Amino acid sequence: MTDADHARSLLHQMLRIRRFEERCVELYSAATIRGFLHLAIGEEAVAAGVMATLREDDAIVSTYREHGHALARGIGMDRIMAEMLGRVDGVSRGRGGSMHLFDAATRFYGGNAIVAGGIPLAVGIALADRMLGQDRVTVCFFGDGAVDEGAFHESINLAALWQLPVLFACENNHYSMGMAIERAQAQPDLALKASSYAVPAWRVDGMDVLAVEATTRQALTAIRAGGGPVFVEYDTYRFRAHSMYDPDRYRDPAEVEAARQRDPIPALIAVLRERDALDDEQLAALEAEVDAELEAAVAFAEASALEPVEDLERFVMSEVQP
Amino acid sequence: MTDADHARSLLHQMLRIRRFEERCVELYSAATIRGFLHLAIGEEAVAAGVMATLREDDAIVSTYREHGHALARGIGMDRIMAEMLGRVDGVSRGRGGSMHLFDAATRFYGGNAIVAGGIPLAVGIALADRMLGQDRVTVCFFGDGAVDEGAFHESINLAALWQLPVLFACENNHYSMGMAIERAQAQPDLALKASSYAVPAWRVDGMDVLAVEATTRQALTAIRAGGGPVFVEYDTYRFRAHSMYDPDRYRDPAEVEAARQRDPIPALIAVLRERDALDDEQLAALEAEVDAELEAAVAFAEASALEPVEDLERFVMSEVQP
Amino acid sequence: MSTDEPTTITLREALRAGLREALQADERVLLLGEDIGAYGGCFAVTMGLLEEFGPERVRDTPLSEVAIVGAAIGAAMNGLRPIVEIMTCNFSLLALDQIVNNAATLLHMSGGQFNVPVVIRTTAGAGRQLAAQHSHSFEPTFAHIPGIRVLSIATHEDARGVLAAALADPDPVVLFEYPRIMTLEAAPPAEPVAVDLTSAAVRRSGGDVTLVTYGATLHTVLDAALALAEDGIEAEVIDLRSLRPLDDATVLASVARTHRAVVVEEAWRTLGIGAEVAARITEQAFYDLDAPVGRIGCAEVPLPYAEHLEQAALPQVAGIVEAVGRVMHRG
Amino acid sequence: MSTDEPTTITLREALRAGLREALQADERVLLLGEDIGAYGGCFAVTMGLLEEFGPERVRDTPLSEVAIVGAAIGAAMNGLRPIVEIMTCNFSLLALDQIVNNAATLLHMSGGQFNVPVVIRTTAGAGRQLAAQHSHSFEPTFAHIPGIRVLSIATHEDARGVLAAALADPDPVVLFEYPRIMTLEAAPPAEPVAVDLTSAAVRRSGGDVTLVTYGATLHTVLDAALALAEDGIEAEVIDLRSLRPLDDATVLASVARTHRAVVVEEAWRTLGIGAEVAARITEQAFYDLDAPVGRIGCAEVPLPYAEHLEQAALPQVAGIVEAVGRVMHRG
Ligand SMILES: Cc1ncc(C[n+]2csc(CCOP(=O)(O)OP(=O)(O)O)c2C)c(N)n1
Ligand SMILES: Cc1ncc(C[n+]2csc(CCOP(=O)(O)OP(=O)(O)O)c2C)c(N)n1
Ligand SMILES: [Mg+2]
Ligand SMILES: [Mg+2]
Repeated sequence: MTDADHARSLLHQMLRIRRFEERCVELYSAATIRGFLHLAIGEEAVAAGVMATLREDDAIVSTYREHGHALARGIGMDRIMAEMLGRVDGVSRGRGGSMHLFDAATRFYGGNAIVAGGIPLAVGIALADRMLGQDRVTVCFFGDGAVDEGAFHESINLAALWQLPVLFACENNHYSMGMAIERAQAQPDLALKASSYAVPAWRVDGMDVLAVEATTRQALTAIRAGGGPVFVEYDTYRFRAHSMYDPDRYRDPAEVEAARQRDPIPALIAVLRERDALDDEQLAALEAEVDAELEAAVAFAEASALEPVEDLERFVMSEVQP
Repeated sequence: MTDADHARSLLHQMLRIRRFEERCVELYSAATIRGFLHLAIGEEAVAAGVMATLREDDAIVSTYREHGHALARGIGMDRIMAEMLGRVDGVSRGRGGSMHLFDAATRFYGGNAIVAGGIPLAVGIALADRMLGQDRVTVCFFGDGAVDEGAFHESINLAALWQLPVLFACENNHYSMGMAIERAQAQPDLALKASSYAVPAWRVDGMDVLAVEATTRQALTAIRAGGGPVFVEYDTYRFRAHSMYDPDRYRDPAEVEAARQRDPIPALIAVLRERDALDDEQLAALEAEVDAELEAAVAFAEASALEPVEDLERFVMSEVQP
Repeated sequence: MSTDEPTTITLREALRAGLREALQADERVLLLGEDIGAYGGCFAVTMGLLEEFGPERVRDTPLSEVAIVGAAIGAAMNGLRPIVEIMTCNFSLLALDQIVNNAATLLHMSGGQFNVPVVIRTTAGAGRQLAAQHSHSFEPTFAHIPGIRVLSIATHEDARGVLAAALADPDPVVLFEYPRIMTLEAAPPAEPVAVDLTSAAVRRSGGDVTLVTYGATLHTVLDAALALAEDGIEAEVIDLRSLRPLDDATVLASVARTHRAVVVEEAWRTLGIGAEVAARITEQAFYDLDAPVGRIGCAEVPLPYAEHLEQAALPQVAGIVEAVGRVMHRG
Repeated sequence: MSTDEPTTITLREALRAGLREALQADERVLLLGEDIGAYGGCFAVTMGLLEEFGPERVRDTPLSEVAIVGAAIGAAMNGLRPIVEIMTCNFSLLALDQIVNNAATLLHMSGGQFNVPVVIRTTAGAGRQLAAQHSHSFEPTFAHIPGIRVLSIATHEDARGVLAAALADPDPVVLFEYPRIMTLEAAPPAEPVAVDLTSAAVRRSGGDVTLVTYGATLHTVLDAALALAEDGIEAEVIDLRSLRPLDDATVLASVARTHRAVVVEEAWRTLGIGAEVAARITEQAFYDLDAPVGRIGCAEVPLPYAEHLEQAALPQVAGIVEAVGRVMHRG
């Protein structure tokens, strides 16, 4: 694959995520999707860039804002959409919904909806890989708000102490719900916190997918070489409210507008055009491909059955007992 | 009070603590004191030095290793000893024991036996002082091990964010039970952690009571001036095991022996002698005074009654209801 | 305002009115919690209070459940009357150590010296397809702990009045609110009604069977009582309100007349409030009972997202009617 | 070794033997927890295992209950069989979020994809004058949670054998051990006995009354049974062992014969295991019962340091005998 091909594949990923989430908004308005819905519109470069660096056998731990991670990881859009609709063919049989996409096949250890609740899991997953002699890496996504939680601190210390292969992937979109990071952190420079655990800490423009990818690749190389965990802060921004419930009263519209100027999708398109690597036809073809995938995904989801009510109590405990 | 008088009073405090705890060992062997017993022998300079800087209306939050803090704060040795014996005249009516000395009169908010469990309380106590317009400081004692806990991180961030008058007084005795700090912390330089919350962090020789006092005084001046919290690490060492249950198998006897050479009591005696501020007679008088106080305390405790069993359920809820 | 129709307000507004009145009544009251200020409260209960009372008294906090609850406890011990909000009881587990080992314990352990007049507001319950990490009901977990009061708020009157009583109480009070019923409308009482923190309330009178419940489920149970009435069965509906202490007397007085009881709740059935209520009724009114006390709780599963599964897990009118049928026929 | 007298070992040694056998039997087993290694274990259960199995498999951890338990859960999801120790259940509250919102939930929430074969060892119980932050019994709190198994270990046989069964189980298992009985001596079985994780055990047969208990309290109850026997009352003593799920069948089979039951436990009585057991007996054997089920629990106080107060708060032989008297006379 040439560089241009690769960059176009990143664009493709970002478009898949963007269009998927835009459709989710519609489906939410139609009450076809319910519950909480957290969109990563504006943050697609992080998902696309990070996932592009991973091996198939690496592991991912994510949050409730994880559609992009799941899609870029290669989980079928159809089964993700079925999950959004609560259907049995959904990745979690409809039991998880938007916040709890799981996929064992791609080692996607789930969207976790307790802020920082997934971080300790990532440490354990990496510990198992290490003890089982696997050179796999665990990528742990979390937001700037998760750094407020004790769980983050206990976990990064443990990972550093045991020199475990964890990428602490902090998606700093500058807000945890309505809290600007400056109001939540006495010292908003998050890299300093990682440093205080002797963990290398890097920051990268999370709106630049190529930079995200390059930095993450370096981090993974260091981790895979046995250097212990690395913390990467992806500087990003969510263009929409925290969730569909959020009136978004706490941000200056001008600030949001300014961030929109850094939209990762037009930014990558501009780069590609500059390099003569994307013409209108190619872009239209990409959009069409995404559209078709999305239509098929919605159709698949809507055609999928509901899990029989009799199965409600399945999987509280494992079905195969010793 | 002259400097020499003052230094002698610090010696007096340290002797009171040392002799009190030595007697506790005897009483524990005789099964007169029961439960857990954590001694601060070797760490007396921190308690004596810090308390010497406090105003009567400042507040203290402590740990289960708090006999020294309580004695140096000015809580009667007799009522502390009665508590050790589980008597109704004890500072906590015999309900707390060694780990839970409380005294509202001196604003001693207790020994807390959940590691780091008292730290959030200290933040709240300081918040109340601030909001009620009091220029009082809350001193929060905790060990190096408490820095492992998420509660520490959440609390220091909150105190820094709200610029509250808290002295984070870290008694770094280099072990949490059997864990050497280098085995518990990926980055054992604890000051870096405080810095990552934009909290000024100082370190002082915790075996030198005069240094402890001087550094703490500076910290308190900064805090009282409205500068927000300060973190002080007192570098100290416990000469005895973690508790009476601890076989102490994890420390090199040579390391313990080396620390004993830094015993804060002989160290201060040497300084005073060098300055010609302590002769044998004065020292003997001090020891005699402490002995007398201790004998009286034990007698008081032994003469104290047990709380009537009928009162067991008192104070689960307050007695005065609205 | 004086019209013929009394204007209605939502239960959310009643809660907010209670908070506003508390802030107005006592300088020592402050609110703290995640997103209670700039965001307006995760369930919009605190909307507008930051603007009205300012950032000192309505404090947005970082996402630090341990520190927030612990700080509220400390502030309460030192002269303030903090009301701390934990968005949902699912997250309150993070702070349970502070609640059990500090708030509930300090008064006794200090020999009566340090009482903790903190109020902890949180939410419970399902029905909005939020899945397993946002839908559970931990009232039973809290009601097991000596040293705290635990209340559930199911009506406008309680929503409006409970805070004054909770703040006047010298000890920790945990209040459960219920997002599912926040939009219920009712005409407000002209003045906040004084709420007694310790007693259950009879929400409907009836002589045939006693239905005991609490929280949002009250409204399901009242619906069931209507359905039962159509079948000629008059159910007495008791809203426990106080889950610790439990008001045995009100429950037993009813059972003495009806001889039959069913407890309905949204918490998991095993070791739910229903277990305790059933045990107490049986202990104290064994020879009055015409049938063993019925219990309905949530199916013992982590609550799923899909609507049909979630609804199947929760107590419903049909199930309540059926359970009443069982205790009636057995009698 | 073959002498006439079988050599006895302590319950602590039986627990240690179980751990050693688990480490020997399966490479995937590892221990992690605070001070389990260099210190030798806060109750000396793990003494010597670091030396025997090395620091990779016997991992001392920082004081970070959330991270330790969460990491054990993650490791279990990824192929290891971790046994994580939380010194006492008082501190386990700090990790309750991880246990409830992750360990107990992930399998169901992932639609059956991710099971969590983690074993969580902790301790409960009082009687050693450790005061309120070190003496409580949170078995009821855990037994309320769907998605985990909860066991209490009261005998040498269980101490030795339970781990093999717990590790073979694909789901989270929480084991409660009891410091107060660690020094009990008994002759060990020649081989570890296979333990069934789900069933209660009849520890003494008798036809007059059923005494239901678990954990260290079993030994108090057995003493009470001896005292009752002197009065001519033969008590059947059931050790629940599994607190989730509860083995109703064994309890009901006994009550069907005795018509009377008393549940005794060290946890607080309100919403204790006794509430659930009493409710279940009553539901399923209402017409068999000659008296309401008796319940004895800890006095509802944070446990005090002073010995006489602590003992007054805990179940004692005299109180059990008295409670049996009540259910016998009422019958
Ligand atoms: C322990 C916990 N506290 C609070 C919440 C409610 N909550 C959900 S998302 C969120 C904001 C998290 O912010 P951040 O970590 O920055 O992630 P972002 O939403 O910005 O992606 C909060 C407070 C929760 N889910 N879990
Ligand atoms: C949350 C919690 N975890 C574990 C323990 C058991 N424990 C009691 S003291 C202690 C060591 C604490 O070390 P440190 O904070 O350095 O204080 P030190 O004992 O050295 O004074 C431990 C692990 C506890 N009491 N609370
Ligand atoms: Mg964020
Ligand atoms: Mg220490």
